[in-house]
Parts: sequence; C-alpha cells; structure tokens
Amino acid sequence: MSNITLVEGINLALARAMEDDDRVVMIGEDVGVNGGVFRATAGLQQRFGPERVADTPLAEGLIAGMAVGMAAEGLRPVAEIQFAGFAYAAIDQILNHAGRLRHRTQGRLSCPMVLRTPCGAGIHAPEHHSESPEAMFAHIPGIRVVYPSSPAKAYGLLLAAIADPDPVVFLEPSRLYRKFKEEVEDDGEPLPLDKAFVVREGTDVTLVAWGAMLHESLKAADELAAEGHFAEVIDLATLKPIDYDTVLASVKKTGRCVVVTEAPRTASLASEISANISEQALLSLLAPVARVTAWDTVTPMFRLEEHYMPNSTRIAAAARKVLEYQ
Amino acid sequence: MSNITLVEGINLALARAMEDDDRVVMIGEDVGVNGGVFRATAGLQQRFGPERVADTPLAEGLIAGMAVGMAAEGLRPVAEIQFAGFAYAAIDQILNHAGRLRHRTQGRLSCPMVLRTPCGAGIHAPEHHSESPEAMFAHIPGIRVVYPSSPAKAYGLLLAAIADPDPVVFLEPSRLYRKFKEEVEDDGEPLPLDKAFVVREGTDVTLVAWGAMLHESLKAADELAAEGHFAEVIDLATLKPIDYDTVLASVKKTGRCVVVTEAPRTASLASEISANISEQALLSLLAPVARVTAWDTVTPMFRLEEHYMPNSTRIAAAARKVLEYQ
Amino acid sequence: MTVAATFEIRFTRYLDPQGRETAALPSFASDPRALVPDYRAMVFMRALDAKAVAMQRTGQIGTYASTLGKEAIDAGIGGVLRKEDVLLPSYRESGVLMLRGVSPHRTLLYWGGDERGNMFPESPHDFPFNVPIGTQMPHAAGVAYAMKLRREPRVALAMCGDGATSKGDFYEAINAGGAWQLPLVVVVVNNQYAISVPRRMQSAAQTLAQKGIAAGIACEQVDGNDLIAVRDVVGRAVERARAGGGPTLLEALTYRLSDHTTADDATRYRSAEELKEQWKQEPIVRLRTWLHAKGAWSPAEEQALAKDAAAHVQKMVQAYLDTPPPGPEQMFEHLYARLPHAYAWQAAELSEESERDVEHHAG
Amino acid sequence: MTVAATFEIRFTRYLDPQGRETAALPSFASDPRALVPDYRAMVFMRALDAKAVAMQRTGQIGTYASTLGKEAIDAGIGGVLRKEDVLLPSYRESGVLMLRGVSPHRTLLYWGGDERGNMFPESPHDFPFNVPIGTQMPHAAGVAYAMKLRREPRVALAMCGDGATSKGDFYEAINAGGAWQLPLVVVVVNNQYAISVPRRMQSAAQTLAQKGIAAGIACEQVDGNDLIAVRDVVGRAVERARAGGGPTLLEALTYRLSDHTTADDATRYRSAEELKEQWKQEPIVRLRTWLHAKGAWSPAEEQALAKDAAAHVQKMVQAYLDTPPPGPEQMFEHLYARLPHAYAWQAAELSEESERDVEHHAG
Ligand SMILES: Cc1ncc(C[n+]2csc(CCOP(=O)(O)OP(=O)(O)O)c2C)c(N)n1
Ligand SMILES: Cc1ncc(C[n+]2csc(CCOP(=O)(O)OP(=O)(O)O)c2C)c(N)n1
Ligand SMILES: [Mg+2]
Ligand SMILES: [Mg+2]
Repeated sequence: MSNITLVEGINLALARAMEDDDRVVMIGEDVGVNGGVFRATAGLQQRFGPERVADTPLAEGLIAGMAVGMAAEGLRPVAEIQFAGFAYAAIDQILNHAGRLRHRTQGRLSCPMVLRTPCGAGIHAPEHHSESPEAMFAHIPGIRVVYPSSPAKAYGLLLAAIADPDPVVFLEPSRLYRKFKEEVEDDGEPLPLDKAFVVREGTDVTLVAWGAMLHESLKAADELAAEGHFAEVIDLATLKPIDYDTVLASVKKTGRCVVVTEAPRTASLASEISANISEQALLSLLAPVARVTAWDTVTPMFRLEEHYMPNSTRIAAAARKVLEYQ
Repeated sequence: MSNITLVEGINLALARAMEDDDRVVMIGEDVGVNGGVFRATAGLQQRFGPERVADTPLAEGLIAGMAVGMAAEGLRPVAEIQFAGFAYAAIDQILNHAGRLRHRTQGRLSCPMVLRTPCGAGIHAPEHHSESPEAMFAHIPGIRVVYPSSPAKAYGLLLAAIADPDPVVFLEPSRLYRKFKEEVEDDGEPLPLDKAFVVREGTDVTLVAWGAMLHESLKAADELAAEGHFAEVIDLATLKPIDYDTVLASVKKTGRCVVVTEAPRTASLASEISANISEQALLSLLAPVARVTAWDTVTPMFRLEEHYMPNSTRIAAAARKVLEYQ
Repeated sequence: MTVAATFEIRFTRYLDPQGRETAALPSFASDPRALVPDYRAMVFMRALDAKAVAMQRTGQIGTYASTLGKEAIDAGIGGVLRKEDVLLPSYRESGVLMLRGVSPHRTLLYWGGDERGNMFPESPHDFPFNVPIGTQMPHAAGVAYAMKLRREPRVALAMCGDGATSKGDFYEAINAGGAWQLPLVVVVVNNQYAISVPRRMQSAAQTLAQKGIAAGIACEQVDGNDLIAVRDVVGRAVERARAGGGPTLLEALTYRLSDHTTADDATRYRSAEELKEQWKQEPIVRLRTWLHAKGAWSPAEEQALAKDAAAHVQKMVQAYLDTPPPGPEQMFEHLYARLPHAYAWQAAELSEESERDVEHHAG
Repeated sequence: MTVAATFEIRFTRYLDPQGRETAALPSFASDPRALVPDYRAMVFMRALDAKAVAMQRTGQIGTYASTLGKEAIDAGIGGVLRKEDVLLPSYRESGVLMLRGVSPHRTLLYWGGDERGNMFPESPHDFPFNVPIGTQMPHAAGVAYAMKLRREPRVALAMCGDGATSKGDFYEAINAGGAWQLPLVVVVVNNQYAISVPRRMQSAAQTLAQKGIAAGIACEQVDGNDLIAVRDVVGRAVERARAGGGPTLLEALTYRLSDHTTADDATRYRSAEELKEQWKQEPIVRLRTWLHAKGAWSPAEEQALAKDAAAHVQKMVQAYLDTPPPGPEQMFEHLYARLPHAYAWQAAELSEESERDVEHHAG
C-alpha cells in the first residue's frame, strides 16, 4: 500500500505489467531516459532496458501503426502519445486498423494494444495541449476507451487495459496527474473494464462524469447536499462500451440526470449518454437530462481555459435546474 | 435547366465556382486528367488548366494541409479526398488547423476551404470505401459539415460551401451519385447553409435524416402513409451547425421522432440530435426518440453491407414503435 | 564548403526484355531448371488474374485490382521469403500470397466482399490485403521490432506501390526501420501509375529507391520484370535483414499492364502506344524466352502448364463459389475477443432482423 | 548493375567557433559593418529570451520554449526574407518573427496563454506559432502553391526542428514542393534534440539535409551557429525559389543550449560536459569575435547595445503587462466569420456566466 498520485498509479501499473509479462513493451516520444514528459514511464527504461521501453522517432501515426504491428505479432505494446492534441494523427491507424484487425481477419490476427495519452485542460499548458478527443475515439468500432479518475482506478484500469485482448485507448486526465494522492496496493489486480462505478450514492439526481469532471461533479454534489439535494455520482470509467445498466438503474431511481464532459458539446459523449437515457428511461425522467459541456469552440489558450471547461458551479447550476423542473 | 445526377450537380457547381472566381482551385488524387474516380471533376482540368485543377501526390494529410495554406493565402481551395475512409488522415489538419486558424490568429488569417469526400456504404465498394465519418467531423469546432441528398442540393450547397468564409467538410453520398436525376438550373444560386429542409410535411412523426438515408426515410414515410401515419421528413443538410429550430418545430408538432444515420450508433450524430430533442422538447414528446443507425461494428465488406446500413424497413419499424408508444 | 555525405543508387538487371543475359547471373540461376517453379507460379498468377477480371465483368466478384505485369516481383519475393517471415501486402499482392501458401480462392472472396478472404490459415502471420495506401508500413516496422526484440531470425517484408511512397506513413516507417536497424524489407512496386497519376507527378525524386536515403537505409533499384534480378536483390536484402544487417528499401521497376482496377478505365489517361511498348518488357515472356534458350523449358511443358493453370483456376473458382455466404452475425462475431455486454442487444437485433428477412424471402 | 543516380550533401561554414574565417566570404560580408544589424538582432533575441525564461519562473507567463543558441539561424533567415514572403514558424521561432517586424511582446502573450500573441499585425501573411510538430509544412506547400499559381515572386519559408523531420507531414510537404517545383524553402533547425531524444535516435540518416533527396529537391547543410553561412545559404535558396528554381531543404546545425522548454529538465538526459562543449560553438560570441577582429565592433558599442537591449526588453514586458486580459467572449468572436445562429445561446450563456463571475469577485 502506498499513497500515490494518479501519474504514479500509471507508472506502478506499467511497471507491474512489464514485470509480470515479457510481452509488454512501451513505445513513445521521450518515454525512455526522460521517463515521459509527465514522468509516467519514469524509471522503466532503467529497469527493463531500452528495447522494452523505447523512444520512437517523432511521429504519432508511426507510434500507433507500430503498435498495431507489434500487437499482431504477439507483443502487448503500450504506446504513449505525448498529448491528446497530437493523437488525431493516430486516428487513422486506430480506426482503419487497430479496431478492425480481428474482424477483418475473422479472428486470425488481433490487436491487444493500449494507446495512452494525457488529455483535458486545466494545467495552463500551451496550445494544443488541452484537448478532449474522447467522443471521436468512442465512436470507433472494435476498441475500448477508458478514462480513469483516481490513482487506484488508473492503476487497476490500466492493468486491465494492458491485459485486454483488444485495443484500448487509455485517456489520462493530466489535470489529475498530481492533484491528489490515494492509497494504492500494488497487487496486480485489474479493475473491471466495461463497468461504471457509483462513487457516491444519492436519491435526487444522477451526475454522470469521468476523469477530472468527476471531481467537479463530486464538488457540485457537496454544494447540492448543503442545499438538501442528494446527488448520485457515477464515474463512467469505461467510455466505450458504456455501462448503461449502471447509468440507467441510477436514473430510474433518481429521475433526473446531468451528464458532464470537458469536450465540445456537439456530438460529444454527453450527447450519446443523454440520448440513451432519454430513450431508455423516458418514463422515469422527471426532468430533461442536462448536459454540461465545454462550448462548441476551439479549446482556448490557457488564459481562458477556466471559462471553457465545465466546473462545479456550472454542474451544480445545471443540477438545480433539473431538480427544480416540474 | 438540365436533368442531372448528384455527381453531375457537384461537377456543375465546381465548374461554375471556378468560372466565377479565379481563386477557386481543385486539388486531390486523380482529379485532373482522370476527372476523379467518380468523375466529379470531369472536364475541369481541360477547361481550367492543370494549375487550377491539380493532381496531388498521394497523401491525404498533405491535401488537407495544403488547402489550409492555400486558403490562408487567399485562394479558395476545394480539396477532394478520394473516399471518406481515407479522410481520417486529414482530421489532424482539419481539427488542429482548419477549424482553428481564424480563432488562433484572432481573425487575422482565415481558412475558406472545402474538403469534399464521397462517403457512405451501398455501392459494393472494396474495404474502407464505405465509411460514414460525419460525427467525427461534426464534433470539430470552427468548421461546417454539409451533406447533400439530391442533385439540386449538391449544386446549391456546394456553391454555398465554396463561397463560405470558413472551412467546410462536404460529404457526398456516393450511393446517390448516379441514383436519380433532378432538374437543376445552373444559375450560380447557393442554397442556404446552416438550414435544414422539411422535404415532406406530416403530422404524426418526424423523421430526421441526411444523404442516402433521407431517401430511405422517404420510402419509410410512404410505407407509413399507406398505413395512415403521416411522417414529416427533414433533410438536415448541414450537419454542423445543426438547425435545431427546424427540427424542434417539427417535433413539437408531431410529438414523435426518429433520427437516422448510416454511421455506428455510439457517439453518432443521431445521438446528438436525439439528446437535444429530448432535452429541448421533453414536454412535447409523446414517445422516446428513436435512433436508427448502423451497428456499433466495423463497416463490413460489401457482402454484408445491406445488413449494416439502415434501410426503409428498419426506419419504418422504428417509426411504428414510436407511433405505437403510449 | 565541404562534402558531408555522398550516395549512389544502383540498378540491377540480368535479363533484358528479349530474355538475353546482360550480366553474369547469380549462383541460384546457374541451373535454369531451378527457376521453373517461379516461372510456373507466374503463369498461374496470370491465369488467376485473367479469371478474376472476367468474374468481375460478369458480376461474380466486385472491384478487383489486377496483378498483370508484376508477376516477376510477386514470384521473386514469394520465392525468397521463408514460412516464418511476415508479409505485409497491399491489395495488389495476391500473387505473393499464393506463394505464401494462401489459397487463391481467398483472393476471390476478398474482392467478392467477404472478410474470409483475409483469413489465410495457411500463412497465419501474414497481414491481410491492405487497401488504405501506405498504412501497412508502420505495421511492418512494428512486426520487425517484435522480431528483433525477441532475437528471432525473421524478416518483415512490406510491399506498396509508387503512389504509396508519397504518404507520410511510408516515410515514417522506413525512417523507424533505420533508427532501430530493424529486419525490415520494403519493396516498392513502381508500376508507373497511382491510378491515373503518373510516377513523375508523385515526386521529383529521380528514383523511388532514393527515398531510402532519407531514412539512412540501404536502397536500390531493380528491374521488376526480370525474375532473376528480383530474386537476387530481394534475396540479398532479406538475408541481410535476417542476419541483423538492417532494413532495405527496394524499388522494383515494372508497369501496370491492366487498368488500375476493374472500376478504372486507363485509356482516359495513357496512350495505346505506351501500353504497347510496355508489353514488350513484360516478365513472363522474358523469362520463358530465357528458359527456352537455356533448354530448360519446352513447348510441350508450356502446353501442360497452361492446362494445369486452367484446372487450378477452375478449382479456385469452385472453392469460391462453394463457400457458403457469410451470415450477418459475422459482423459481431470477431469484433472483440468477447462481445461486450453493451452490444449484445445489437447482435441480437441483427439476428432477428436477418431471420425475418430469410422468412420474408422464403415466404 | 549500373548506377542510376548519385548525390552529395554539402556543408557550408565561413567562420569557425573561434570566429576565424575558414573560406572566402560571400560578397554581402565584404563590409563587416553590414552585418552589425544582424548581430544586434541576435543580442536582442538573447535578452528577450532570458527575460521570458525569468518571467516563466516567476509565473508571469506559462511554459516557454527558449531560443538560446539558435540566434544566428533566426537572424540569418530574418535578414534575407522579404516583407512579402511568408514565414511558417514552429513555436521556437520568436527570433525570426521579431525580424519580420512582429513586436516581441506578442511572444509573451503567446506563451502567456493568449491568442493575441498570434495576431502579428506587422507581418500579416506570416503563419502563427505552430505547436503540433511538422503540421506547418503542408501549409507552407499550400502557400507556395498559391504564390506560384499567381506568378508572384514570393517565397514560403517554413522552419522546424530535427525531431519534426521524422513526421510524415514534413516529408509529404517537401515531396509536394519537389513535385510542383514550388517556391518553398524549408529550414530544419537541427539543435540535436527533440526534447530528450537525441538526433541520432530520430533517424539513421547521416545528415538531415539528405531527406531532401527523397523529395528530389536541392538540399544542403549549413553551420547554424555561423551567421554568415546561414545568411549565405538561406539567401541563395530563397532567391533561387523566388526566381522559379524550385524548393530547397536546408539543415542548419546548432545546439539547444537551453532546456527544451521551461517545463523540461535537460540534466535528466544530457551531460554537463556536452553542454559545456557546445557553449564553445555558440553563435553570438563567434560573430562578435569576428566583428571585433575586423574592427567593425567596439566594446563601447557592445555596452551601448546591452543597454538598448535591456530597455527594449523592458518595453516589451510592459507592453505585455499593459495588455488588458482577454474576455471570455473572445472564445466565440473569431470562431467563424459570423457566429452561426446555432451557437448564439452558448456565446450568450458564456457572457452571462462571466458577468456573474465578475459580480461574484467584486461582491
Ligand atoms: C490512403 C488512401 N488514399 C487513397 C486511396 C485510393 N486509391 C486506391 S489505389 C490508389 C493508387 C495507389 O497507387 P500505387 O501506390 O502506385 O499502387 P498501385 O495501385 O499502382 O499498385 C489510390 C489513390 C487509398 N486506397 N488509400
Ligand atoms: C505532433 C506533436 N507531437 C508531439 C509534440 C510534443 N513535443 C513538443 S516539442 C517536441 C520535440 C520537438 O523536437 P524538434 O522538432 O527537434 O524541435 P525543437 O523543440 O528541438 O526545436 C515534442 C515531441 C508536439 N508538439 N507535436
Ligand atoms: Mg502504382
Ligand atoms: Mg530539436
């Protein structure tokens, strides 16, 4: 048991997976001697050597495409894209190949790879360093998308992602990398994929969120509780496939729901979840589902990022509206 | 006035735009002497010369990125991606640059480019030739996404897209390229962007669709009419931004809605529209909104494409369920 | 001003278009009979190709990408790769795949719109037909990386066209191959066209081989219509890679004697004269002339071969036609190792619908 | 076997690290005083850079990418480009931008997290700072295409790092430049590192200049710490491009004397000795030594320059600090030429919220 940050949880899971399984290799820019620009791979090259922890030439399409080839040949590559804003160059490989290899060879080849990338705003980073591409990845068939919200979840979900026989895009909220610590046992135990977690029980409204937005939602739940409204808060954790059983059970209980995402609103994952709830639980809904999202605008440079990302104030305001709805 | 196909409508609009505005140039693979693999640019190189209608080296990122540079320098590039399945390699340029250039230079530079690409299934094409990436593009801030459903719409909307001061992704349903003809006047008149079209009035249920799915929806409306149910059919036409005024007005009238897309279900544009309708018109809804979509699976090779794409039967069945809902 | 580096690109050919030797042959060609299997394979390829084109014309398969003219490249590569090597083909590589052991009826399945065309049980590590241009190149780098990491004496051989050399994926992959000295061989099949775009419009590079200079890797040109040259140059590159000597980029010069695919009409962009000239260079006649001259091949053998090929083609067509149609449920079967619960309803609804369809058609 | 093509990569240097002439100087350097403006610019750059680093340390701006060590490249390029040319910089090119006329307080705004840092009213055709590696290269090809199409005697000059040469975008763009013989000059600032990844791990290519061979374009190396060499080589490439002679790829050899950015700690991956050795090569001392030796620069002038630079830096800092903070409404203002009706409510809600915030903070 150690009290560690989220990025340390990632590092611990990577080390554990490499220790337990020779097939696990890391590739990416600066993952080697530098240990990653966020230190997620710190110490791994020293421990497992430069062949298993390899700095790549600077090319995101290459990184994703190489991982496909490595995975098909029996390795378990964990590829890092340095920031999500540079992962768009990898979409072609993820969509046209990683997510398709098993299907198009009818099970002959498969693609057990993980593509890790920090994402989201809130750390005053330079331009293109604060993107939230989760909806694009969640739209891609044949893959999983996972988004941890805490050190323990990062550890357990990343182990599960590496062990999974199919490709996983693993999105890490850079804003939470060092925000808080949590006790994590390095026991090699994966957390279940495809499962949402009810992290706070409540009766009046369901807040669905993931990553950094989970914490804003929890703060909003505190605010609401002070006003006598009890929010149930769900950490979606796996964004594809979505555990609608858990989400719908909660909404059927509370009758009200707010879905939160850091990404632009249109065609976001919040839209997906809102649509599905309204379709599946219309009769239980006491109010329209509300989405709290980033605006349909370019991720601004950091002077304005506070006005771009949703925060607990906006979430609580949306929840109040939903709660007041008659 | 001539009776032409959709792809001829594209060709006519391109010729007209090039005739009327020297700044308009075409780039893409095989757009020159070959006139495009679908003949969309047929005759243009002969007429306007190889500098204004230029075959590019084979590289989609280059095509999109060059268009950004050309547009910023005052041209009006119309770039063709040969099939939507190869447009994923252009997403990085569209998202990180085309959609951002005006904003990040605070209005100093802009990006009046059009990225055209055929998309959708249904023509028994080879692998990767039948993709529907509309949701990914619609998620990108700072751009427009347009999707015509007929020769006249193709003509008018493409003229509008080329004239638009901002980047437009113009998705062309290859299945409709030669499916039917329509009278089109080559009068240089653009159709309005950002506007949905009510193509069939009705009272009982609203069907929202675009491109090839519009025609499946109209067929479904015929089926339903034979059963005494009158569907209002909306051609969304511009997929970003979405004309919710038109959509909501219709749903408020009919109380029921089916949204159709050829793309995989999760995080699709149908999800976006369903969410927004449920949120904005909950009190008017007499039944949950239904989505008719492709499955959350890889676009299959053509032997199974009929089972993958939505069709009038599935749309009508969904509409019946919605109509029967108490 | 000093000179920091110098480079040269070599071109290898042993047989001229008339089948005459232009240089001392490599040792594997000292017994001409040893090349008869390659010749036979080339003839089989051409027969299968002609049949596939015909089947497209009659609607029995969909769009098809012909191999006409590149048989020497396919046979040369197929001949030197070992079973345990990995081939990463483009869509036009059914010839090599045949020599990898993959039953050619899979080619028909593939172009017939059926995923089972990529199953390749006979060569299970090879990659499927690859349609998005150049994207198989990074896969090849990954495969080669895995081989090197595990210290296996294996080679990843990737093939692509002249057009593909303009794609960033191509370049990123050969650059990575050089950076890690991977056991990677890339063969560019320069058939002079990317659909309608001629080679000279793809790049100002005098040769496509020299693209390897950008990656700091070995690179050379070979006459792709000369089986002996292809076998020699590819063989040396593959064995160098296998021995840890690093990657090679090869440009094999040939000509696409067919339309780009059956959906294309090449008369729109190239002249009948050009085509006629190029037919004089084609690989099968060239090799046959040489074999004849060496006394290693007789008209009688040629006749027997034509018969064999026709019979084989017929068998392949039959195997294709006898393959029961794929069921719609196939769409979800191999999507994930285990279909996530969240999609179970979709798979179920799909089955229901298709059963209804069946009933409907029966009824 | 015949030789199909040969190539050589030349390296140009006029001043050695000790400021001694190693070759006959180009004519523009025959009057050493003519290079004083370049020298002054280099000193200004370094002063601005030091201040920016300090401002990051004290939280006045965010992460900042230093220009330390590349002043000769920036000054050389800035000195030869014409007003009507178009510069496509990476994030590390604030030095060139200064010479393009862009007020350096914009650099502070940019790294201070403010889009107005990219406004460049003084050089309105230049592209903004570009963070995604290599993506400005295709833009440059597009800009050059526009220039050529309109028969303008203008040049697009794009800059990127050694790491960027591994990106497909870089290669696709230079290849396109060659294919159309565009007025395009690409300068690779090889500072030996891409963050922590050393040059040798990026590519097995002996030089980065030779990447131009893959594109069939002119390419050469230049000592990027030698202002005279940079000015000479870039100047010739730019004028050749302007005259219709086609594109050039230049590799300017230098060394990143700073951390990658203020967020980096280079001691993790490179030695103090290496850094010390490299300081002996740096461009400012080299040029100054030569100017001194030529009698074109005096200690008094140096002192006056230091004062000027400090005053200028202070003015820029003040201009930065005096810039009123951006309003949240800026997020929607320049998103589209005219904000679509569909997003009007979002812009309105954003304004409302920020007004509430203001009230809240006031109240
Ligand atoms: C990324 C991508 N872009 C475009 C296409 C459409 N396309 C199919 S084949 C082809 C030309 C390929 O030329 P080349 O690489 O020379 O191979 P060849 O067909 O001549 O064997 C094009 C443009 C594609 N399949 N993939
Ligand atoms: C596409 C992309 N990938 C990764 C990054 C993160 N990153 C920023 S700078 C850098 C290294 C760039 O090295 P180089 O091209 O040599 O330029 P330098 O910083 O040395 O000037 C990396 C990997 C990025 N900005 N863009
Ligand atoms: Mg070709
Ligand atoms: Mg560098």
